Amino acid sequence: MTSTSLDVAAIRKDFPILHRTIRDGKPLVYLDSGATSQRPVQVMDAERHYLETSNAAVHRSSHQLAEEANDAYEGARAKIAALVGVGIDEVVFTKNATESINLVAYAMSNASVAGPESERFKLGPGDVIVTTELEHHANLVPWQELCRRTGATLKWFGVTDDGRLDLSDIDELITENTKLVAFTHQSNVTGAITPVREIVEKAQSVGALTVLDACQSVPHMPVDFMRLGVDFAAFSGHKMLGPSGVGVLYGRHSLLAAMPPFITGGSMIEIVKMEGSTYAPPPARFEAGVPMTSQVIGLGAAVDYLNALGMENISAHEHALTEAAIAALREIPGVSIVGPVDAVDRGASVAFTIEGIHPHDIGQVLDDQGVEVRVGHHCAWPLHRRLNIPASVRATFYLYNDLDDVTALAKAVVEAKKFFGV
Amino acid sequence: MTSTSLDVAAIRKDFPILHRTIRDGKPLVYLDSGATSQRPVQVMDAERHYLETSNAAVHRSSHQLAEEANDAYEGARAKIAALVGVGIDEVVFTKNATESINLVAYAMSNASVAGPESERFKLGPGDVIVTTELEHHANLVPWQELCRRTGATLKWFGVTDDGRLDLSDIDELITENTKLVAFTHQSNVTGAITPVREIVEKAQSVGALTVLDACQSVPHMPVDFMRLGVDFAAFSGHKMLGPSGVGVLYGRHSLLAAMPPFITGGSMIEIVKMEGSTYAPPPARFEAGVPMTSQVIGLGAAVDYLNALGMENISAHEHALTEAAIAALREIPGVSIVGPVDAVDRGASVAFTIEGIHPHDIGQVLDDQGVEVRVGHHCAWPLHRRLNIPASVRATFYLYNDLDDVTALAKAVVEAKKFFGV
Amino acid sequence: MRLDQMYQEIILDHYRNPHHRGLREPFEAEVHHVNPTCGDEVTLRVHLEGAGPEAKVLDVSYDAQGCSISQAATSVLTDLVLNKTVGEAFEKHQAFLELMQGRGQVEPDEDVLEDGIAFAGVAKYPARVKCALLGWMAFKDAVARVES
Amino acid sequence: MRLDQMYQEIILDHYRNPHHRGLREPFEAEVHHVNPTCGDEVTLRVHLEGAGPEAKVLDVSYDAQGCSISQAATSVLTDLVLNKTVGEAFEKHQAFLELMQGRGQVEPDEDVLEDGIAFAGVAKYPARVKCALLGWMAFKDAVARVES
Ligand SMILES: Cc1ncc(COP(=O)(O)O)c(C=O)c1O
Ligand SMILES: Cc1ncc(COP(=O)(O)O)c(C=O)c1O
Repeated sequence: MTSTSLDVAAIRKDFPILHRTIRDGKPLVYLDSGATSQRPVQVMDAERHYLETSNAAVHRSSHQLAEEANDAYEGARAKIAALVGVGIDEVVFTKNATESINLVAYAMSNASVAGPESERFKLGPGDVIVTTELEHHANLVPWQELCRRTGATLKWFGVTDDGRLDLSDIDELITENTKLVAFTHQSNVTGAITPVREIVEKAQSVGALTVLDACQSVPHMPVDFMRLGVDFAAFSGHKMLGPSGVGVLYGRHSLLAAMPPFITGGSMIEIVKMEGSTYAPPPARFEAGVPMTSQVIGLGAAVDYLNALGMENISAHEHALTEAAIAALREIPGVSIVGPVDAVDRGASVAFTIEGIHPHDIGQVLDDQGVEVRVGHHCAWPLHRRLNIPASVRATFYLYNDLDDVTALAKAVVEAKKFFGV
Repeated sequence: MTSTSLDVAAIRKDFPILHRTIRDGKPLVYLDSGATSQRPVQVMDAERHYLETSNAAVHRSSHQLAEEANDAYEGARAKIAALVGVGIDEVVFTKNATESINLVAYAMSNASVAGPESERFKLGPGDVIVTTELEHHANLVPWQELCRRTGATLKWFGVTDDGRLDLSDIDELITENTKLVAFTHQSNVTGAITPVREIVEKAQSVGALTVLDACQSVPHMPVDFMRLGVDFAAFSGHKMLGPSGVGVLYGRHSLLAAMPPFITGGSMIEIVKMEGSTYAPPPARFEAGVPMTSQVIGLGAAVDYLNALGMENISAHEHALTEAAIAALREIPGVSIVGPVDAVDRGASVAFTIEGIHPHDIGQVLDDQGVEVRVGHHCAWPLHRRLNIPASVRATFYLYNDLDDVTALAKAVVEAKKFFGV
Repeated sequence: MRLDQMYQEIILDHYRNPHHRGLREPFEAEVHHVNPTCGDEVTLRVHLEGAGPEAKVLDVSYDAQGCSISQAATSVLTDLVLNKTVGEAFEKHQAFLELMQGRGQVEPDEDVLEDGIAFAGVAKYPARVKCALLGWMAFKDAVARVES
Repeated sequence: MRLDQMYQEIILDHYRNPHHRGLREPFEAEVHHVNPTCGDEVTLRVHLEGAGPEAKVLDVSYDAQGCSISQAATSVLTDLVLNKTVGEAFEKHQAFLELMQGRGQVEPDEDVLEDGIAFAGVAKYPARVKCALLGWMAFKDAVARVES
């Protein structure tokens, strides 16, 4: 069965792992791309080609290999910047989105021991950081820790019963005291897409910085950070067909240029003396040490792959699968969707519970049928607490999934109910 | 010409890049492994095999793919721990050695806002951190910044004229006020190997922590952190045949267990509430976010490769090359070795200058002949300042180099002198 | 179906009708343990008489939330340790731990583990081993706290 | 030998006998620039008369340490901008920048760049482009400081 704007059968040929089987010979139905995506041969080949022909330490050596390595590395940076509509010097490479967010949080605490040039980033008692109750831990815990380090206060937006952000108290939360607002572009559980512009406009009106967790948006839809107007944004390569071990931080150039460094060491310095050091301009300032070179190049190839399919097409395809999955699951008695039940402003994460069966047990029965979903709180524990569920089952769809996968999911859920007699 | 204990001709077959040419068809003579090593097919194949069969998010999902991914990831941790003689739970994965060192530095500043359980790591005015003048920037700048954050004072060991650590004032430097001593196992410029036990014993006698930069030792010789007695040690995968984007921090278990986290987010938590969070035991506490999964697995394969050759054999092989290189270069008038001219307690980094030619220009002529060396200050600017040279040329040898490479180096140096008429 | 090896009837019975559930008085120590990857939680109390390995386990009471495996394992635990000495209880803990970490290669001893042998199939699923151990880890921790 | 394209005689001459070297008075701004990857350094002073694009460059004096390419490029720079207006000097800077970033694809205009055309071969070695630009970036920065 084909579904929509993508030729999934052709796409699946690029992903060797999708042709393996699970447990006793069940075909793999991979519905855990929200945790990590699979990698097409094009991405693996790009890394390997680099390693077999040009591998060298970038930004350090100056022989021919290093020249070629630099070109490959910086060429990938340009592709990634273009994908999200920002300047080349506004893209910083990290190991994952978690590090990207921590980078901003630590730079802000470092600002308090830096000179007046870092004034913009200083925090102290009385200052407020705002986040939300549906964040991934990666966009919550770093801000808790930043508050602990600086004495600032953490506040947060609540969540509606269907798992969307509740912005009704935006005027109380984002005030003159608010220094930073950190929020996700799309929930990794409920799939709810945030009205980014509304929050950004409010934040800008009080001079607060904005940090967007774009982990679940950049891989799945066209995203333009410049148009969204956010100051910082974070995403991970491994969720968008790229290698593990590489993440991205977007930062508005004027901010990166004024921000103190986070991780320090080689390649991020200007002058080093025993008595003290000065730092290079961005993005180098934030890329200490030998970077994840082949991984950045692999991510560049992933961007090529996504662009060839078209982010609009990917998004439309996932939209169709989401609608189908929600419809199929809602037909099964006892199943509750965790999140919006319409597919409006909603991405391809479909979380649910089944009356009378613990999510962990559901996951086990699904796995036994080859259907690989994630169970637990998906690193969004406060959201689960808010919705009064200890855990949930989460199916996430990507460009290599099709309507057959939706059917397999629904069938496996029915099987789980049968197995546990509910 | 074969040299010593390794069958280099056979080894070179495993490294496809070594068979390419440079500039106008010159065979590649890769003498920049001190910056980054090349990767054997075994390592690339291990990563690819994982990606094509078991790729999943480790420590998160619980389906069969994730089970297999976990086993591969944790299996690699066990291999790496065994290589350096430490416990499995004492190995933390980072993106590179630079992050490993920063992890300790930031955990120490975080200790000052944590509870009494972190007392051991607190720093303030009056406390002293000791490092050395021959450190790589990665083991210097993070301590400068830590001092800036906490008000502690940075002091350092000086360097002798032949590029070894000068420990004559050890009793003045390491005193009751000293909280931490950070030093390299082997200089990445002069190749000098540090008498680790002497420093560790002194540090232990005053209760100071020790951090060993093992970037240039672990890839090249047998190293046992437990026997050396250091508290922490850092090294990078990409310098030991492994992938870029993965580094290691060794930490004594009792210390890791008491140390506050650095990067925070998913997978490093115990309980997360909006009001505050608690943290998992090590090593998970220090591995926030989806890790560099395939890279860790690749590093495990690199350890297998090294073990199959034998670290003793690798070390003996490099020793022979170092002796030959120093001898060959010293025969050329105008060449000065930067570092010890004997090969005692000295690794395979051979840095030098040529009277009347700037290192950058030497490097260019060498590159033109296919000889890839590094020029500049090699991220050890204070050392160069101390030795009164603006920069140097550095040839570094590894298990795939042989005496032919030494000959090619010497020949290219003679050529450079001819080209510039000195 | 391989699933049946994991979800043996004994396990499902304990899950549906957990033994000794609830939080009771008196107790000398109460601990709260979680499985951070899935959010399973247990609050567990122990009531001991005496000290050292000869102390007697007079009560283990608990309140828990989690999957069938973690619930059933805690229920089985109470059957195994109640009215035993701490030394005996720890022996059973050790045997259960070995079984669970054995990847399905360890043959359980019914004399020692009683209903616990039903968990042999769970040991083949590494991701679920933590579920089965949640209550046991809490028990061990609680006893250690009484003693310290 | 491709090397000869980079190390043209003009470059080696400027390297061996740099023009206008040394730090002189008077000057309105002094800057210190480094190339952090290799440690090359230049301290550079400018002495201007007037303001804006019509200001005249009366002196550029410098003290530098570095490779033949960075030394020669700074020497050529002084020849090109001395006694020109700031506007003219910036045009030459722009032309030199385009040449250097052209990867060997840009045809230099000898009327504008004079001895600077010798650097066309350097543009094929991206790692050396920074060397050639070190003095030029310092000059631009110094002029900007006078004006601010
Ligand atoms: C001695 C030494 N320490 C630290 C480093 C930093 O390693 P990395 O850049 O992989 O973090 C290096 C290499 O660059 C090194 O040679
Ligand atoms: C919404 C969201 N934010 C942050 C993260 C953290 O990404 P990573 O683990 O790659 O750092 C994830 C995924 O794990 C996510 O889904």
